[in-house]
Amino acid sequence: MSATRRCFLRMAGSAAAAAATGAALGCASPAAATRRWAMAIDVRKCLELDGCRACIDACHQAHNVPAIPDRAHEVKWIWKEPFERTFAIEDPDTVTAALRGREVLVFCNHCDNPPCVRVCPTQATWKRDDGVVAIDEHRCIGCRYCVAACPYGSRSFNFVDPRPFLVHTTSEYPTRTRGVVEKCNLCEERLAKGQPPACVRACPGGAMLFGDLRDPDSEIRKTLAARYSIRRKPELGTRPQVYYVI
Amino acid sequence: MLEKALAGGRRYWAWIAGLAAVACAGAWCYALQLQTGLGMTGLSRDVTWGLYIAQFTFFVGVAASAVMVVLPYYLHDYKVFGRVTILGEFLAITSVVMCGLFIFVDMGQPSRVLNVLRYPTPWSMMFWDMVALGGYLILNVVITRVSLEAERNDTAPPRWIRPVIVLSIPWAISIHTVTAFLYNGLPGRSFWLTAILAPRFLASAFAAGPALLILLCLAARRWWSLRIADEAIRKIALIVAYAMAVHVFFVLLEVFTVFYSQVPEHVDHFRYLYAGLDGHTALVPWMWTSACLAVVALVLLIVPSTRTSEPTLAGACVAVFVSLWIDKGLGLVVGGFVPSPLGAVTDYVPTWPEMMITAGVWALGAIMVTGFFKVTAEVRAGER
Amino acid sequence: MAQQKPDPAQLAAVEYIPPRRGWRDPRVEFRKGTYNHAAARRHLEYLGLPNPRDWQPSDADWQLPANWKQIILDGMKDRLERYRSFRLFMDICVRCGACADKCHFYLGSGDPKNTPVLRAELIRSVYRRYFTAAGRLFGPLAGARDLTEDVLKEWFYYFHQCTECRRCSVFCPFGIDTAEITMIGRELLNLVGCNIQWIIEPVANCDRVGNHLGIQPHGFKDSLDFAADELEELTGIRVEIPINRKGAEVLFVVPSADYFGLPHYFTLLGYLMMLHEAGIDYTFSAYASEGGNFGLFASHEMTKRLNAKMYAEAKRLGVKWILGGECGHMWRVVHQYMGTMNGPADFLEVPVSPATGTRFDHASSTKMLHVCEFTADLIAHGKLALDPSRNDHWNVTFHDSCNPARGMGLYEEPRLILRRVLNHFHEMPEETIRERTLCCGSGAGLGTDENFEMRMRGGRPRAMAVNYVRKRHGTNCVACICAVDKATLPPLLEYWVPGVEVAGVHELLGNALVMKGEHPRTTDLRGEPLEGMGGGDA
Amino acid sequence: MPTVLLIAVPYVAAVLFLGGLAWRVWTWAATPEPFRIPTTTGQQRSLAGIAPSRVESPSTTAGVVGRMLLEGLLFRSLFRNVASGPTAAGTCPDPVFLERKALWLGAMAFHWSLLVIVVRHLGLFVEPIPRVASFVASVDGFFQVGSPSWYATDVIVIVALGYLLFRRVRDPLLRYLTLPADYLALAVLIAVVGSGVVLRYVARTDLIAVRQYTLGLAALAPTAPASPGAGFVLHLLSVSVLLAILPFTKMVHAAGMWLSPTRNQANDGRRRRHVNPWNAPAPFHTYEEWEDEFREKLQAAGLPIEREDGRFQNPQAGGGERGAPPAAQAPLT
Amino acid sequence: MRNRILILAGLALCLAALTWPVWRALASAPAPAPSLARPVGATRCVAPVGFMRTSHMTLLAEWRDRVVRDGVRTYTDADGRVVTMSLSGTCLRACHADKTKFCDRCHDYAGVKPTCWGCHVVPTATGAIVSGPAAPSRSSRPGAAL
Repeated sequence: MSATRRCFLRMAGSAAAAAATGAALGCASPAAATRRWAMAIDVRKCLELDGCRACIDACHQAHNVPAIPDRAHEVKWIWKEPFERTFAIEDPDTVTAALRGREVLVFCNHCDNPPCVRVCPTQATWKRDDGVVAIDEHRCIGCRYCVAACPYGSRSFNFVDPRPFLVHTTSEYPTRTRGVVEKCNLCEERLAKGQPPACVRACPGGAMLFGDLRDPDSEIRKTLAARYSIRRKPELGTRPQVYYVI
Repeated sequence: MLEKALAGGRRYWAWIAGLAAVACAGAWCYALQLQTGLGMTGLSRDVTWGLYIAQFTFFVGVAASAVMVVLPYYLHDYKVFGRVTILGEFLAITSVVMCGLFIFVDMGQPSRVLNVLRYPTPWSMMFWDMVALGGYLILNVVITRVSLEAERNDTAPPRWIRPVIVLSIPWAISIHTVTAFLYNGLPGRSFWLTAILAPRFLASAFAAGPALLILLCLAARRWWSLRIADEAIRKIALIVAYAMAVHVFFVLLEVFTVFYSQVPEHVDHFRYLYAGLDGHTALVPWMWTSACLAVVALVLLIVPSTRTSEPTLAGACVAVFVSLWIDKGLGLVVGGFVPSPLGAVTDYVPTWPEMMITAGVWALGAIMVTGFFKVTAEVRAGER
Repeated sequence: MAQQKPDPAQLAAVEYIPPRRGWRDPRVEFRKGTYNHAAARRHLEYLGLPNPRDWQPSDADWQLPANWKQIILDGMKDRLERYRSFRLFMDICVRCGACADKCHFYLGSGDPKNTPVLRAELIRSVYRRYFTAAGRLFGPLAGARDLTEDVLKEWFYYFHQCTECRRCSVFCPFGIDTAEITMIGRELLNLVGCNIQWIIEPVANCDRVGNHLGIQPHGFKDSLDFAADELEELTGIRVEIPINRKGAEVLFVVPSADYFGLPHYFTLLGYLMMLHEAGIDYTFSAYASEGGNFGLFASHEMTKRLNAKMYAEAKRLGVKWILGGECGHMWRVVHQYMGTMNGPADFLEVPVSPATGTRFDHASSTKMLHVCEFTADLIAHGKLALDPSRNDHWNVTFHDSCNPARGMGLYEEPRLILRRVLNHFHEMPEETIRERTLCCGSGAGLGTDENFEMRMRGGRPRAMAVNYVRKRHGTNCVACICAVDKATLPPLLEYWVPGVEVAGVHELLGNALVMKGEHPRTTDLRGEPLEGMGGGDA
Repeated sequence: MPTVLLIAVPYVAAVLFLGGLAWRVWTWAATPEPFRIPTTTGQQRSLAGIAPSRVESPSTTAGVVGRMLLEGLLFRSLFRNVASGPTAAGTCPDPVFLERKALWLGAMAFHWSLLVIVVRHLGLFVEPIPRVASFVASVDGFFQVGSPSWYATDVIVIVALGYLLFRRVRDPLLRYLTLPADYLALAVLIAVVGSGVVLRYVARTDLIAVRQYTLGLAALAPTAPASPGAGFVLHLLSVSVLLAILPFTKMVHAAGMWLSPTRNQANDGRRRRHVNPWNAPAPFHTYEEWEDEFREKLQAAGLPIEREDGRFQNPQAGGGERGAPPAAQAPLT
Repeated sequence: MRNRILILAGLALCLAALTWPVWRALASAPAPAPSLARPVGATRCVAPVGFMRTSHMTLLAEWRDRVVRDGVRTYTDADGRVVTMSLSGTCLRACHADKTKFCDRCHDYAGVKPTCWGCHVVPTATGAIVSGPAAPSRSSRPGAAL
């Protein structure tokens, strides 16, 4: 259903309240839906910045992601995982030395065919027209089915109230309440303002490429066309939209 | 009829009061969980479902198993089960209610659960599970009410109830199948990603549920002189024997597939459960207990003399129940989460409040089943 | 009064469809078989009751006093001020209808005015019209009705189709007891001389002679002597039956039907055997020779008047306590009215069983004990030798009589006795026993022949329950502890469930009781040979 | 005019409600209970070996309290309800009794919801908001649906009232015995609940102004809200009507049920003497009168008598004078 | 009569309970009505004050769904003004600088506990509690940085 139409329907639903006082609710045109956002990570560039956490910090600060010390209750949107685990490499010794034992960035793949969206019983998570796999934290019932469904471990559940664990709190973005699931939203709030994701902007080495796959002239398309890239667990058919340029 | 459950002797009320106390303790712990969140449980980022969902899964099986007494009676006119079908259905009602409660206590935002109804999502298996379980509950409430009333008045039940009962048979199969689909439709969880999951669920359900039913019947016979023919119990025992054998067979099929193919993603889960992985062995003793009990139960159930003698049968039923409870109520759910998609091995140990909440739901179920069986016993005692 | 009996199948075909015209229309048709004859002039005159005259309910003109309306309204006002039950029950009914299908008369007749709620509404509508602001202001909208002669006739008709059994009161969320309303309704009717013969005649008899049947002292003695002879023949033991003996420990009062009616009489034999066997020092009284109290069906005043004799006689004879026989409404009076009306019985002592030493504290104020309580205590203490096989020809069920059930709570005592004296005992469906017991349909003075159709209708639910156990267990005997039951259940059962007899609990006890020194029994108390009798559980 | 309406009406209603209730209860209390007439629904306390039913047939005050609490809080008697189904024609078919818990459930749902709603509204009249009111509101509003979110009791009370109306209209017998006043009670309740629901979820009003007004009402210094809106006026009026008529209609059962003698009396009629304040003397046929009349017959039968010779009293005053002796042929009862 | 005393005591207790709010109110000072802090900069709300008083929650729920689910972020009010649909950003920071003096006063008075603040962050008077990374320039297009 297009956003315009949904907006109209909802208008009709609230007509009684609105009509009572004559307040008319304005309805702006929706964001263009002709894009397909994707991300490409230049692994080598990233690895050059050994120990760099700029993207992680930028993201977690921008989105009020708590720093929970208890590993069991951790909430993270973007973080680093050993290369071999990320790509399920059986024998680390056969990996090129540049990658062996190193960590790569992982976060939500914003899959084209996201299992998490398929399983959600309330449509609290869904794939937007521009490819962003979004979560409506207001609707999430905390069943954690999506967490079980995600083959990448990208989703976090708020086992505890996250607020005491916030280092910095920004009022630009809400925190979450306990009992809901969250993950990377591809900075959709920034995209709406025409800004790139916070991590991309924060990366000092330009290792993260963000762009529209439908735009043949976009840098990401050119890069992916020019260089070899891999994706996580492509065999599962989820069609991740985060590409690792080797 | 219901008021029959409200009149009883001192021992009856002591038993109910004891259960109520456990239920209250559970409710108290739940109030605590409501305030502090699921962080109070042993669940973690890697093992996001634990005891609650495992109990849910197990009791869906118990609920579905009513079909094992309903089907022979209504489709094959197997008269001996005439007096136990209603008990099976009561057990099913209780189990479904317990399932609902287990789901409820597992919610991160329980106050929003009605969103499932407000935004029905046909592509989510959880939505269908709700439909299946809700429908099964309604079916069984209607069936037991009408049947027991007819029994009490010694009249023939109305004719429209028969198609309803027949409908409840495939419905029972469906609830556990859909529950299996909850798990085996997930691409990243190789432990569950196997088509045999649904049959395996059904086999274990048809062993564990009737085993529980036998135990309850034996108890009701002793305490309330509820008349249940030996033959009926022997036939249910036979069902348990076959179902248990099939279950073990299915597990072995899995073991072969996994270990012969040696696909690491598949092997790791089994290794974690039965041998431990990366030094994590929390579930190993449990799983071997389950396996041993399964073997013991199978032997006791296959040998005719031990199957027909009451004490050994009771023992076998306890063994079946405990074995499958461990297998499904612990191993299946936790085993699917460990190792995680990123290869992390995280042990899951339920916390005390979590176990208390679980015990509370069990206690509520026990109260329900006690009440239902008492009502049935009293209605039948009225016949004299 | 042998009338053409209606066909059972016809009576059983009840339509439960309310009539077209609303219930506020008071017209009733006094159809033969559904109402009772008016009380004879001479009885009213003897009792000093108002407006004695010769009339019948079917008359168009009831010869009411000129100021009848004022009398009724004054009477209502007086009773509203004296009975909280009456006033409260007038005020708080919500017409939820839970009582409707609990009334055996509604079940048997399908007449909506036989539902407890509408039966009360008959009088409640008049209450609203004359005693509440809403009724005065809004009339019919508030459910009010003018008091007219038709309304009075309607009262007469429907308040004599209520056996005051209190079954509705069990199910009413507020405990509204139609018996209370019926009692007041009948009292009001009495004020203008509208009484029925079947109630007033026994009342007059009882007042003057000492018992409902009007059996004079010598007849009473003959009857008891005859019983002693019967027992001697039956058991070889001569029992003493003292009458009016001063200084006895216990005064024994039974309903008068017990020494003249059948099958009541066998119950009397049972009592006598039990009292002899337990060695009780007791006496009958020819003056207080009635346990029952038809005054209860006329008015509270009459209840008290008849009941007073028991204490007066107990005092005169100098007994320590009183033992009462198997009777229904007698026990309503003894348990719930006697102490209040004619107590305190401080000249008596708390009953103590001489045989077992049990002190019956639950009767510590009234000092009167139910014979089933007494016998149950004997049996519980093993004081009676019993041979239940002598009752093997009986396959028995127990009918809880309304008054001991719902006005006393006497459930287990008779059952304790029955279980020990019978081998074949089966309960009727649970919705029809104990506090939910169904009335025989003839209580509260309605057991007349002219009322036959209504009796059969009212008793049908009970008969159906008997039929249930008869079909399933081969029940051939209904045991009960009520004189009205013993009189009216036999015709009821013969009508609906032929082949089922009625017996008192103490008759069955008498059969099973092994008396010291008795010669072998060849027959039961009824004279039926014991050997070769069939029956029993198959 | 609206000011008068908003200020006078609730006070008049409150006075009618409280005064009416007090007057009704006083009338009942002033009327004596002449006899102890509990309806016994369980075994009496008699022999040591027979377990008494302590609540259903209470012999102690504690038992009575238990019985009344069961009645008042859980509608014990209504819980017994069964439908008698001897409708099949034929000489004597089986008795059939069908479980009917719907009325009980409907009544429980309605009354308890109403209580919860009343407690919730307490916050409007008391400053600071009582903890019980906010606690009840938080439990009632646990499930979040809509904005503002629906209270569970709002839904339950509507369904329950709908059911109570539906059964009255559907069942022919019930329809037959229902009075216009019964529909009035339901209509007023539906108006109260309906207007309340509309006020909260559809045509909302300024809650702050309302609370100022209600707190003013409680403080006996009310000021009418400036623009209360039709929804609020309707709600206020319907509540006022409900309060005003409650003591004068069947709804007074709320108070009356606690006084019901068949329920609140102990079944100890033979254990303790119940005193009837107006216990009027009833002249009865005394032994002396009786012996005077039957002396010869007593002597002939050899029964002991008090006076072998002569009479107790002047024949003129004797009971036998009252009328002709009734015939001695009578029914066997 | 004991019975009568009991009933009248019960009646008195009931009447006392029913009129408790009156006693309570008479015994304590009247509660002042909440006075709201007027917005500093803005002069008009996005909807009439009457509507906002009674129905701001529906407007906010509307905004929420539009932003979160439809990706629509701006709102045009009846006067044609376009505002960003944001509780923290628009309602609070732009207009009603102090939540405690605006939202809380009425909500506390009426005993309404909205769930908004479980997630949405209340800006302090200076803006944010602690500001995050410096806001990027508005001119950059997504991907332009790459």
